[in-house]
Amino acid sequence: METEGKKRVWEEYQKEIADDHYFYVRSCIRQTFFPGSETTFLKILQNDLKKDVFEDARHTTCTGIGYHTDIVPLETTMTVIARHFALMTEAGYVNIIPSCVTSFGLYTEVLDTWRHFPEIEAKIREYLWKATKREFKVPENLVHTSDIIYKFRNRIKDLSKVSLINKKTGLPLNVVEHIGCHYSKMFPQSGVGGAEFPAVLTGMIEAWGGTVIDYPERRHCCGFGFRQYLVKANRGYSVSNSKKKFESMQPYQPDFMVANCPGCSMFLDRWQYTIAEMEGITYDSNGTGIPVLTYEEMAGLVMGYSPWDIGLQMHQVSVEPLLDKLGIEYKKEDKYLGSNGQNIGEPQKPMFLIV
Amino acid sequence: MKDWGYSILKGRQIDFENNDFSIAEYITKHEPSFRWCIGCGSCTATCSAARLTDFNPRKLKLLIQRGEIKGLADEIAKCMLCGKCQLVCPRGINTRNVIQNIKRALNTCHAL
Amino acid sequence: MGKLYDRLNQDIRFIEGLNGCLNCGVCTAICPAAEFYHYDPRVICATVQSKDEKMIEALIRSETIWYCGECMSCKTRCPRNNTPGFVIMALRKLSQELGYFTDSEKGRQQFAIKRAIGGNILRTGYCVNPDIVSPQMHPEQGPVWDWISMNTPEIMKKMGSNYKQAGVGGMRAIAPEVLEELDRIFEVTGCYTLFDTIEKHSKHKANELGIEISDEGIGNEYFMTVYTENNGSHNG
Amino acid sequence: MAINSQHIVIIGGGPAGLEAASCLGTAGYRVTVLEKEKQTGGKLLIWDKLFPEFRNSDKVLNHLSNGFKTNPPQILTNAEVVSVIPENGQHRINLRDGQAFQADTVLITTGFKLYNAEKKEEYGYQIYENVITSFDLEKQLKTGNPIRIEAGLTPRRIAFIHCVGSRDIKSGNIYCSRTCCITGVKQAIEIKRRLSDAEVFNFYMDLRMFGQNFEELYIEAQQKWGVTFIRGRVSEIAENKDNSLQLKAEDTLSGRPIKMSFDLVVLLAGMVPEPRTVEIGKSAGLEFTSGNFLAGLDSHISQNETNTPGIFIAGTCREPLSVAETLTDARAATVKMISWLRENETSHKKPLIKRDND
Repeated sequence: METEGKKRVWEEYQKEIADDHYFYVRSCIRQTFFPGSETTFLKILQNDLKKDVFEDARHTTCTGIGYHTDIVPLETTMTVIARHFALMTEAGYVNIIPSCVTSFGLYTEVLDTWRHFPEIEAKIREYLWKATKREFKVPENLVHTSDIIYKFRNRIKDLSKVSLINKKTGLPLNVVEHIGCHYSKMFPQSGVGGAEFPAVLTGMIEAWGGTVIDYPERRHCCGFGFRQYLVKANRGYSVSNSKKKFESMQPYQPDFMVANCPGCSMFLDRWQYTIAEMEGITYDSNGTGIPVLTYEEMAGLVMGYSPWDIGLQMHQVSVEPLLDKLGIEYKKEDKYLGSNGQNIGEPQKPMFLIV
Repeated sequence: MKDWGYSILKGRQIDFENNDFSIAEYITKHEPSFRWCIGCGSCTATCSAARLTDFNPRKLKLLIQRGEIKGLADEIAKCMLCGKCQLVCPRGINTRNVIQNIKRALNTCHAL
Repeated sequence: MGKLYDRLNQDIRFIEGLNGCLNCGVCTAICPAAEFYHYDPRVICATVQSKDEKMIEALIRSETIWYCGECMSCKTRCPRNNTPGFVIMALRKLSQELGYFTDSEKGRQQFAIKRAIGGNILRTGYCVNPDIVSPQMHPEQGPVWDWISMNTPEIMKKMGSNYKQAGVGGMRAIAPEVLEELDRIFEVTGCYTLFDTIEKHSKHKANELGIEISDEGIGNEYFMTVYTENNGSHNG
Repeated sequence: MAINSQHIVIIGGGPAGLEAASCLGTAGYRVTVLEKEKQTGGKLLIWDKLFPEFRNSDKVLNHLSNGFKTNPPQILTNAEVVSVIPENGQHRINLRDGQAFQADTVLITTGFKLYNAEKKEEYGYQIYENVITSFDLEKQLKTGNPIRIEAGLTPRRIAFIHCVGSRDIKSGNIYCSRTCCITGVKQAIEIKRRLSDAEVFNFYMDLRMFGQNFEELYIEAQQKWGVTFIRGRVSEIAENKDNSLQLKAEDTLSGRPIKMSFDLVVLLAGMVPEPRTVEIGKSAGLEFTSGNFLAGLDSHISQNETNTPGIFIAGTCREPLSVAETLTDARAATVKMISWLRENETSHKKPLIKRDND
C-alpha cells in the first residue's frame, strides 16, 4: 500500500479546529456505558493542556437517537440543537464540541440544511423563541471531541508516559480504527481526512507509536442502526454487521480496536461477547477477544492514567492483554473496587469468553 | 450456546469466492448462447409464468451465473416452456435450450 | 390529504434526499441493511421516483422501509448526490402520519421505541441512560453490565460522573425547568402530535389483535410483542 | 499552388490539430501548429491499439503526418500557449517563453486530460498497488510485455470499473466521457487475448455503444471472449491481506449486493478539460460548457464556432470524443474556418459603410 496516496487524500480534507475555549456537549451513550471517557477527556483538556472547556448543566440530549428512530420530527431535533446553540451563545462561546458522533453528525446536518434553506433556520428561531424565549448565534467552529484530541496529538505525545508499542518486542501495536458513520460519511468535508480514509484516529495512533490496519471492511458500520439495536427483535442485524467487521480484521491480528463514536466502541466490545456466547468464536488467538478502547481511553493510557480510573473495567472484553503489551502496571485485584477502594462485588465470568 | 431472542444472520451478498458455478458451467458448455444475455428483461416482460407467479427468468439466469443456485429447482419448475422468451430475445439466445439445460444440470451436477 | 408523492415532496429530507436516481446500485452495494435484510435502497428510490401512488402506498405499508439503519453510508457514494437514507426517513414519517406503520411487524416497533426512548427523553432529558438498559432486555450487554447495573451510583461516582445530582457532569440530573423547556419545544414543534399519532394507531392495532396495551410505560403485552416478535421472513 | 496570405494558428498538435492542419494546408492556407510537448501526436502516442478494430495507433499517426505532402504547416514543438488575445481584427497568441504569433484565425485543439482517479478515494488509486487506470494499462499493453501485477504475478481475475470521474456529481463531472465504455470492452478483449484463462469483468452503469461496430465488439467480448458484464456502479475497493482487491457493487439486474476479489482493477477514468485550455479560453473570452469544456456557438449547427469571431474549436477540448469523431470534427471545423476567412477577406476589401443607426 502507498501511504503517499493517502497523505494526498488527507491534505484535501483539512478542517479548522479551534485552539481553545470550547462549549462541551455530552453524549447520552458515552455517559451511560463509558462515563470515564468523558471525564478523561476533560482532565486531559483542562488539567494537562490547560484549555478552557465550559459545560452548561442545562444542556440535554440532542434527541438524535429519537430522530434516527423516526419518533422525533426534524423540527424538534433542530430546535433542541438550536437551544444548545443558545446556551453556548449565552455563555459567550463560539466553539461547540459534541462528545457524541450522532450529535456531531446532526449538528453538521442542521447547519448544512440551514445554509441551503434559510427559511427553515428562521422557522426554528421562531419555534425556539416561542418555546423558551431563547435566541442564538450559530457556532463559528463545530468539531467533534475526537478532532480536539487529534489536534493536540503531538502535544499529548510530548506529555506521554506510554507509547502504542509492544514493550516486549519493541514493535508498534497493530490497531484497528473505527470511525462512527455520522462522523464524515454524510459530510466528508466535515471530518479530518474525509470519509474514505479518515485521519482523525489514524493521526493519534501514528503519533503515539502504533500502526493502523487497513482491512477490507474498515469502513463498514458497526451495526448499531438505531432501531436495529434498540428493538430486541432486530438485533440480529446489529450483531451480524459487527461480526462481518471482526471476520475481516481477524487475519491482521489486531492488538486492539479504537473508535471515535460512543455507540461503536460499546457495540464492538459487547458483540464480541455475544458472538462468543452464541457461537463459541472469538477473533483473537487466546479466546479473550480483541480489546476495544475509546479514543479518550487510548489518550488516557498514553498520558499514563490508571486503567481503572479511566473506566476500562466497564468493558466486557478484558483489556489486560493490551495493558500487558503496553507494559502498563496495574493491580488486577483493584479492577472492580468502588470509589473508596471498597469491595462492591465482581462481574460473573461469561460462559465462553475468557476474562 | 445462548439464545437471546435473535440470531446472527448470514449475509445476503453474492459471495463470488465461495459460490457454486458447476451449473453455470454445465449450461454454458451445452448451450453457449447462455452467456450472451445483456439483462434487458425482454424475456421476463413476455414470460407467461411471470404473469402468474414471481418467476423472473432474467434474474434467475444472472443468479445462476453468479453461482447463486439455492432454490433453483423450485424456481425453474415455474417455467411453462412456452418459448415466448426465445421470440423476443434481442441477442438470439436459445432460451428453450437454456431452460432444459438448467433442468439437466440440476440432475447431473446436483441431486437436488 | 393530498397525493402521497406530493406529501413526500414537502419533506425537506426528501427534497434533499432525491434528485433523480439513475439506478446504479452504489447505495445497495455498501448498505449494511441490504446485506442482512431483503432490502434494496436502489429499488426504494426507483419506486418513489416512479410517482406511482399505489406502489408508494404499498411501500409505506411494508416491512421494507423499516430495515434501514440510518448509517447514511449511501450518502457518501451516490453519484447524483442523493441520500436514500433521507428518503427512508421521509417515507417512515409519512407511514406513521397515515397509520400505515402498524401494517408491518417492523413498523409496529415504532410504538416500543416511542414508549422507551420518547418517554425517557421527556422523563430524564437523555435518550439513553443506565436505567433503561436493563440486563433482562439487553442480555448481550453481558455480566460486566449486570455488575454495573447493580452498582450504578458507586461506579458512576468512581468514574467522576455526577450521577442524578444537580450541577454539571456526566449523567447529572436534568433540572425540572430544563425538562419543561424540552416539553414546550416538543409541543411547539409537533413532536407530541407525532407521539399521539403513534399511540393512537398502535392502540387501534393492539385492540384489533386482542393484545393488552397500557396508556403509558413499557409494562404491557403489546410493548413486549412488538419489541420481541420476529416472524423470520426478513432475511435469508 | 497559390498560398493564401491569411495566417491560421492551430493550438495543439494532437489528432484534431494535425488533421485540421492538413485540410487547411491542402486548401492553400498558411498554417502554424503550436504543440506544447516535444512531439506532435497527442495522446495517440500513448495509445497502443484503437477500438473497434484494434488497429495500431501508429496507423492513424502515419495518416496524420502523410497529410502534409502539399503546403505543409509550420510545426513548433515545446510551444506552450498561455493566452489568445483579439487584436486589431486579428489574434495575438502568446507563448510561455515570450514568443507571440499573429493570426487571422485560431483553431483550438488542445484535447483533454485524464481524470485524476486518485480523487475517487474509495477506489484506492495510488493507494492500492493493483488498482490502475485505463491509461496505465494501455502503456503496459504498448510495451508488448506480458501483463503482470505489482508482485510480478499473472493476474487471474481482472475488473474494469466504468464511469470513474464521469456521470458523477461528487467528482464534479456530470457529463458522460463517452469513450470509456468501448475502451473497457476493447481492453477486456486485449487481456483475454493475452491471458486466455483470466476471468474479466466489466462493472458498468450503462453501456453506451454509440459508434460504428461498437455494439459488435461488445457482442464479441461476451460471445467469443467470455467477458462478463455486471450492471452496477462499484461502491468501494479495499485491499485484502494478500494484496488482492475486494470490490463491492450491486448486481442490479439480479437485485443483490455482490462482493468479489480481483488481482487487478482497471479504472476507466474519464476525460476532463486541460487546465491550460481553460486558461486560454478565458484569455480569449470564450464560453464554457457545464463540464468546463470550450463551448461551441450552437449545439446543433455550429459546434466548432465560438462566441469570439475568428476563434474555432475542435476535438476533445470541446467535448469527449473518440479518435474517429475527433478527426471528423477537425475536418468540419476547417470548413467553417475557410468560409469565415473568405467572408473576412472580402469584408476587408469592401469599403466600410456607415449605417444610419450606428
